[in-house]
Amino acid sequence: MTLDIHLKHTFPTFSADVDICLPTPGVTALFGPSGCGKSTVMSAVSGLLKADEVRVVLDGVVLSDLHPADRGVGVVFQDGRLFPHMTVDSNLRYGMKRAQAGPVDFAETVELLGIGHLLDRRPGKLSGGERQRVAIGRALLRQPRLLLMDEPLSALDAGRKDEILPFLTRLHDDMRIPMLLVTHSIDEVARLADTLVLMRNGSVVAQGPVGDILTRADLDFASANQAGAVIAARIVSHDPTRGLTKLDAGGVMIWIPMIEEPPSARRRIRVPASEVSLALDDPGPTSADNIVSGVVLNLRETPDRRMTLVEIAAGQARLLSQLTPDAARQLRLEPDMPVKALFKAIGVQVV
Amino acid sequence: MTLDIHLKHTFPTFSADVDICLPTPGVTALFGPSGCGKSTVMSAVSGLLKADEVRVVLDGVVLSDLHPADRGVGVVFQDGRLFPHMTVDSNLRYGMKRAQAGPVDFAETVELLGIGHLLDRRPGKLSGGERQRVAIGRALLRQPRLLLMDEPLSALDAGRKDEILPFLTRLHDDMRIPMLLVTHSIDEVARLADTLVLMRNGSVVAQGPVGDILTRADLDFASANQAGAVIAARIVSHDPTRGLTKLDAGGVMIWIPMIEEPPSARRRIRVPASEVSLALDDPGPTSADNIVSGVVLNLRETPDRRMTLVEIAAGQARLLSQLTPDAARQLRLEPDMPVKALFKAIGVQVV
Amino acid sequence: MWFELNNYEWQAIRLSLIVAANAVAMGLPVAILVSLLLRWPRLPFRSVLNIVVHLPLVLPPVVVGWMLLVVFGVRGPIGSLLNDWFGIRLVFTASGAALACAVMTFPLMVRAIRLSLDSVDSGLEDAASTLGAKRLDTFFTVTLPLMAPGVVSGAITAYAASLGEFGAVITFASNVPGQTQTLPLAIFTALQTPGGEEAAAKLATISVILAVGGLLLGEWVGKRLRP
Amino acid sequence: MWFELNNYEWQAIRLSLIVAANAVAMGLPVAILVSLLLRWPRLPFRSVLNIVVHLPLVLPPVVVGWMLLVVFGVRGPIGSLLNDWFGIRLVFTASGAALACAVMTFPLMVRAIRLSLDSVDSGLEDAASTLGAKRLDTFFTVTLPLMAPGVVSGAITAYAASLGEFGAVITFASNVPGQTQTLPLAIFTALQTPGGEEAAAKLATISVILAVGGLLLGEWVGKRLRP
Amino acid sequence: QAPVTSTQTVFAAASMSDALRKVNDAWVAHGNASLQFNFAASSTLIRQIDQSAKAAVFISADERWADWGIERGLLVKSSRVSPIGNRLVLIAPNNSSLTRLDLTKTTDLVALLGRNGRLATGDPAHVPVGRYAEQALTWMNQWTAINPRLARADSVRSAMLLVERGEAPLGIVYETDAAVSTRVKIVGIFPKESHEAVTYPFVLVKAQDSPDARAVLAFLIGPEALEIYRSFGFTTP
Ligand SMILES: Nc1ncnc2c1ncn2[C@@H]1O[C@H](COP(=O)(O)OP(=O)(O)OP(=O)(O)O)[C@@H](O)[C@H]1O
Ligand SMILES: Nc1ncnc2c1ncn2[C@@H]1O[C@H](COP(=O)(O)OP(=O)(O)OP(=O)(O)O)[C@@H](O)[C@H]1O
Ligand code: MOO
Ligand SMILES: [Mg+2]
Ligand SMILES: [Mg+2]
Repeated sequence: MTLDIHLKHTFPTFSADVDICLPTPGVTALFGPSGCGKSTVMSAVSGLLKADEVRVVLDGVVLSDLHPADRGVGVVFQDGRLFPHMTVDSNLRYGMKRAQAGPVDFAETVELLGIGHLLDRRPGKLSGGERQRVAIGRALLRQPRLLLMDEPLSALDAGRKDEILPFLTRLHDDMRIPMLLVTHSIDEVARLADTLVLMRNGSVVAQGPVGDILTRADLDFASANQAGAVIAARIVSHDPTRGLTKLDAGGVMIWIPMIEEPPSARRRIRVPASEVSLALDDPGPTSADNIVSGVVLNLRETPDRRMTLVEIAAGQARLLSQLTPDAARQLRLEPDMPVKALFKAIGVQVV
Repeated sequence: MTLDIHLKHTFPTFSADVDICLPTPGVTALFGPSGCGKSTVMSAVSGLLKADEVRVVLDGVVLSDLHPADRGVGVVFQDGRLFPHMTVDSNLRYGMKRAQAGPVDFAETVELLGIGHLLDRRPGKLSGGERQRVAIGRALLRQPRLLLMDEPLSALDAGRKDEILPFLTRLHDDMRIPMLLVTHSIDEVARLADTLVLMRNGSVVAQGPVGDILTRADLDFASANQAGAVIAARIVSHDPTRGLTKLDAGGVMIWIPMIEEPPSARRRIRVPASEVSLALDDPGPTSADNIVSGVVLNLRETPDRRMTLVEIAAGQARLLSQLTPDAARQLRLEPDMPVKALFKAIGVQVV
Repeated sequence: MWFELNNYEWQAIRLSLIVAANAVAMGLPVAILVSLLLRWPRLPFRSVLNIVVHLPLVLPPVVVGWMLLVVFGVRGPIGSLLNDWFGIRLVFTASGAALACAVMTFPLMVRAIRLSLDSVDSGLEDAASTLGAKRLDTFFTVTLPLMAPGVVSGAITAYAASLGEFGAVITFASNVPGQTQTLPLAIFTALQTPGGEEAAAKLATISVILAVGGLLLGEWVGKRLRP
Repeated sequence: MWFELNNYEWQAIRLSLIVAANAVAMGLPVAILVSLLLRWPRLPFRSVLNIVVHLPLVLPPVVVGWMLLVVFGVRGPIGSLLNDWFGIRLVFTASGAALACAVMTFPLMVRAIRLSLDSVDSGLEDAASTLGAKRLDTFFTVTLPLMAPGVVSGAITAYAASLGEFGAVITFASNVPGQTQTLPLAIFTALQTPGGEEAAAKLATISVILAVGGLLLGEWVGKRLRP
Repeated sequence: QAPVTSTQTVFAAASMSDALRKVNDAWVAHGNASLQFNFAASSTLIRQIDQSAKAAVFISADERWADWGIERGLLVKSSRVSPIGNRLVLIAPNNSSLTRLDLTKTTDLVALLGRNGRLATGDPAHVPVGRYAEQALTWMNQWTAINPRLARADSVRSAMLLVERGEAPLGIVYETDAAVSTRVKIVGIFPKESHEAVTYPFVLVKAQDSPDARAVLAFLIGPEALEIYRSFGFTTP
């Protein structure tokens, strides 16, 4: 099943021409510099932008033929748009009342977003982050069949983000609600998104699975210290004394800090390229909990020649390591050379 | 010289009681969860909040006795507040026209913020990030003697941030404009701030130099993967063939990707604790450009027991490394033990 | 006593209140509807509608009364229909006085409402539609509450102006004590009589008191409505 | 020809335009000032001012004309001062007609302006002050432009209503052809004359045309002002 | 007599405006400076004179306001004349089935009104035509019966409009007004004795008394002017 977006629209000094085909259910991140047209795409999907040419198809339903109210799309707007004349409670319930009963629970959402104490207040008396959380809640409680979120977490602190992200992941995993997410944080992309759409200047530069796009050195991610490998893994066992969990990532055993999941549960992990050091021999006692033997697949130097990105095959998994071109030379790295990839358990992100 | 802020204010369901003393000129980051009172502090300093009790003294001048218009404070509001009836150009020039000539140059600021093509447009026709950049420009061009910025970069992509941050640093270094910055990004804190004020629930939990606060394991930073060492360094030499620059960081030589600064220029660097691996012996050929010998100063396990933060003395410098408690046990780390700290050149941030 | 009122004067007070309230009740829904129509830029004959709305403001009240008589009189196009189908006659009745006041104050209501309507952020209406609200639903839950200050202000202005409306009422509904003699008509009658100044002053004072009541109510409602 | 106008009628048109323009020019600055005063919640005698502002709306126009005559007449408290000190006489002059129109339309202006003023985001005024703008500066560069829709709407309403203002003008300024006989007064005079309906209709049409010109101008300005 | 070169102002009942403009043309033709008029309701005019408006001559549609002005010492009592008059008539819409009838004490107007019909005339409380109508109806002993059935208009023209539009089956107006309307017919003329004579008093204003003002008044009531009034349908003795 897919979400297809075809959009052509021209503003006086900007034109968007976008064709996107996304797998559903899944989380897609729209990523790109300010002013590249991300919000424009969102408006077109929600039906609020009367675009010159637009066709949006979700799992066979031609959304663009429907009135915005009938699309069943929950939107978190970049500029909030809470109803100023209603309490937080009424804001939250506005969409809920108009939707069929659905999987998103009022009490749970309020609890999770930490807005229970705000229910009686008007949006005018909220802090920036509080407003943003209410906006997220309003869109979720609308029981959407598609969720559009324009930088939903930008005003939130890391702690709050860490609480909300798993909730969004669960919406995706358990309730199979597809999401389109605009974000500037590669961390959010890695933790939430399956698919990444990279935009620039009104068009799509690249789209595909997050893992593929993030490891592409021709895109900006590498230089922005954002490259990394995303790997599907299965929990093998827990070691409570060491406080670690062992994962099987395509035949490679990887240790991560202990997580509360039953063995053989499947999780995705992300190993940032910056976390991975390479060594030729076994390095002796070190703080790297993971020492993975692999083979150099290829080396790519970034255009600015400040960094070399090395792709390593280890079992079925691919790892990425970023190092200075000098270090690559010192190690005389070349394709097919066996190497050890060293990284710490706490450097691995479970997404 | 200092910026002193004393504030007591009560909203129906929230009260702030804050005493902050900050060195000037310098950049101070206000950090804390959503709704903890950061914007409230900003409003009080700018004079817009008629607080119950407020006293703000900047370098001996009692700002709180002055009308907001006379305080010479440039403000980037969390909610933008661009004048909707003026073009971007008029918005930018609004404060400039009313201020004495100052060091911030119009053309340069516009260029740097990438808003040259927007000058004739009204704010209503800008994207979210474009609006935010105009708001930053407006506050800077006001030639402030104190700059207050409430999440100024939250809607910007990494590339744009990377351009703006050094400009802000320069304002601070060259023009000695003190800044108070609200941000949720520890990266921005590390790159920009000298002083960190950590707030929670209307009060200040901790305040002090960024290096000190970020390395304190009792605060949330460590667990949020945000700990790191900030070290003052001097450029020793460049090695163009290797593409590296050698720094003297308190007697320890550290390699970083080459930067364009004359030798003996002083820069601050940040070595994130996540970047630093520890080994007991020399690890043999590895991608770590920096192998620094030091002595374990202390080990602190975070309250959630997921991470151990190790402080290492190397020359006059302090490095931080984060590892799993298990790795610490395996290495039998204990105070005064000699260790090797390994980290890549590209893992070092020049701030 | 200065403030003793005779029967006709009591009736005038009662009638004025009824007429003003009915004028607002009649005019307001239509004014809201017309404001919404005028907001729609591609409305056919938009400028014609706009002009018609403003006529009562521009023309001397007597002319408006005259035109009402032509349209709503028993021989008029609308008046004859009302008379034939429902047996409703407006001329010489309190309903007619209310109609005259509604028409005279209509432009004031529309202006106030449009002013508020223009300041409603259409982004919020958009947000409502993504939350599943259709056009009417959005109107009643978002647009109307947000434009409420204009609606209230328009209603209060219309109420106050109805309390002072003279020319159109006397021309259309004539001056029948107890039926169409509202306060301004009574005041005018008193003024036209040699030595009637004192009675006029008394009635004018009452008129002001009634209006102040309305104004205070309006301010109070307006304050409660502000987000 | 139907549209031939005699000398008096041309004069009435010219005079109506001058009177309406002067009424707006006189009333508008004061209306803006009063609106700002009324916005300030701790103003002493705020409600008294509010009531005074609304009086012309509530009272029958003739009463307002009568009160003007008493206050601004050569024997009145203000009129005698103006007469003694500056030799200005308002009664029976075009300036007097303009004053009457200004007073009658004053509440309409204030209401429109306050409505817009209430929707001005005070956060923007705050922003201006952090950018170094003092109170007056902020007012002229931020508040006034943002409340401009209300000011324009108020001005246009006042202009249109001035074109139709009858009772107060004829009472205070009298009905002197060429001097104070504005269009509504000419219409009235025509209507009072046996067989004058046609002349009245002609003048009413002209009145509407003049008003439409103002309305269009107002819409145009309003559209240009909207951000 | 030497021409009057000063500007003289005449305050006159609005219903006189057309006739007086004609008279002014004649006045100017004699080499005099054009008169200035102020046309309004008699009550408004006399109140303005009370507030020291500069009127030379006051022409009222109603003797009462002339009395009031004289009582207050605003007008020159000795100068008062009532050179023209009007007749009070009963009118009905053109399509009315009523035919011309003689109005006598026995004419049953209530019956003519039908079940719900109203009789339109000026408000007897302040409009002169209404007061004459009240007198006439009282003379006919029908005042108490008709009073609640009156449609009280603010001027004779508004009253006539109500009849023209068929809102009222009957109306009492002046002959001059009925004559110009094509949509009403005169059904009857009230006998002279049924009401005070409908007269228009012309009076000098005391504050502006001067030879020029007197010359104006003399012309306004002179034979040339009377001819003009007659041409507009006013009666002269
Ligand atoms: N006008 C107001 N009335 C009542 N409470 C308010 C008002 N403004 C803010 N608050 C409350 O005061 C607290 C602090 O608000 P403040 O805006 O300073 O938070 P903040 O630290 O800036 O948060 P954020 O990161 O979400 O912007 C919040 O709990 C908020 O709900
Ligand atoms: N109403 C409008 N009129 C004219 N240009 C517009 C309008 N709205 C947006 N634009 C322009 O279209 C482009 C895309 O805007 P859009 O809001 O989609 O950007 P974005 O990718 O969401 O950026 P950001 O990350 O800054 O929010 C921008 O260059 C913007 O200036
Ligand atoms: O003064 Mo009139 O002509 O009886 O209405
Ligand atoms: Mg956007
Ligand atoms: Mg805030």
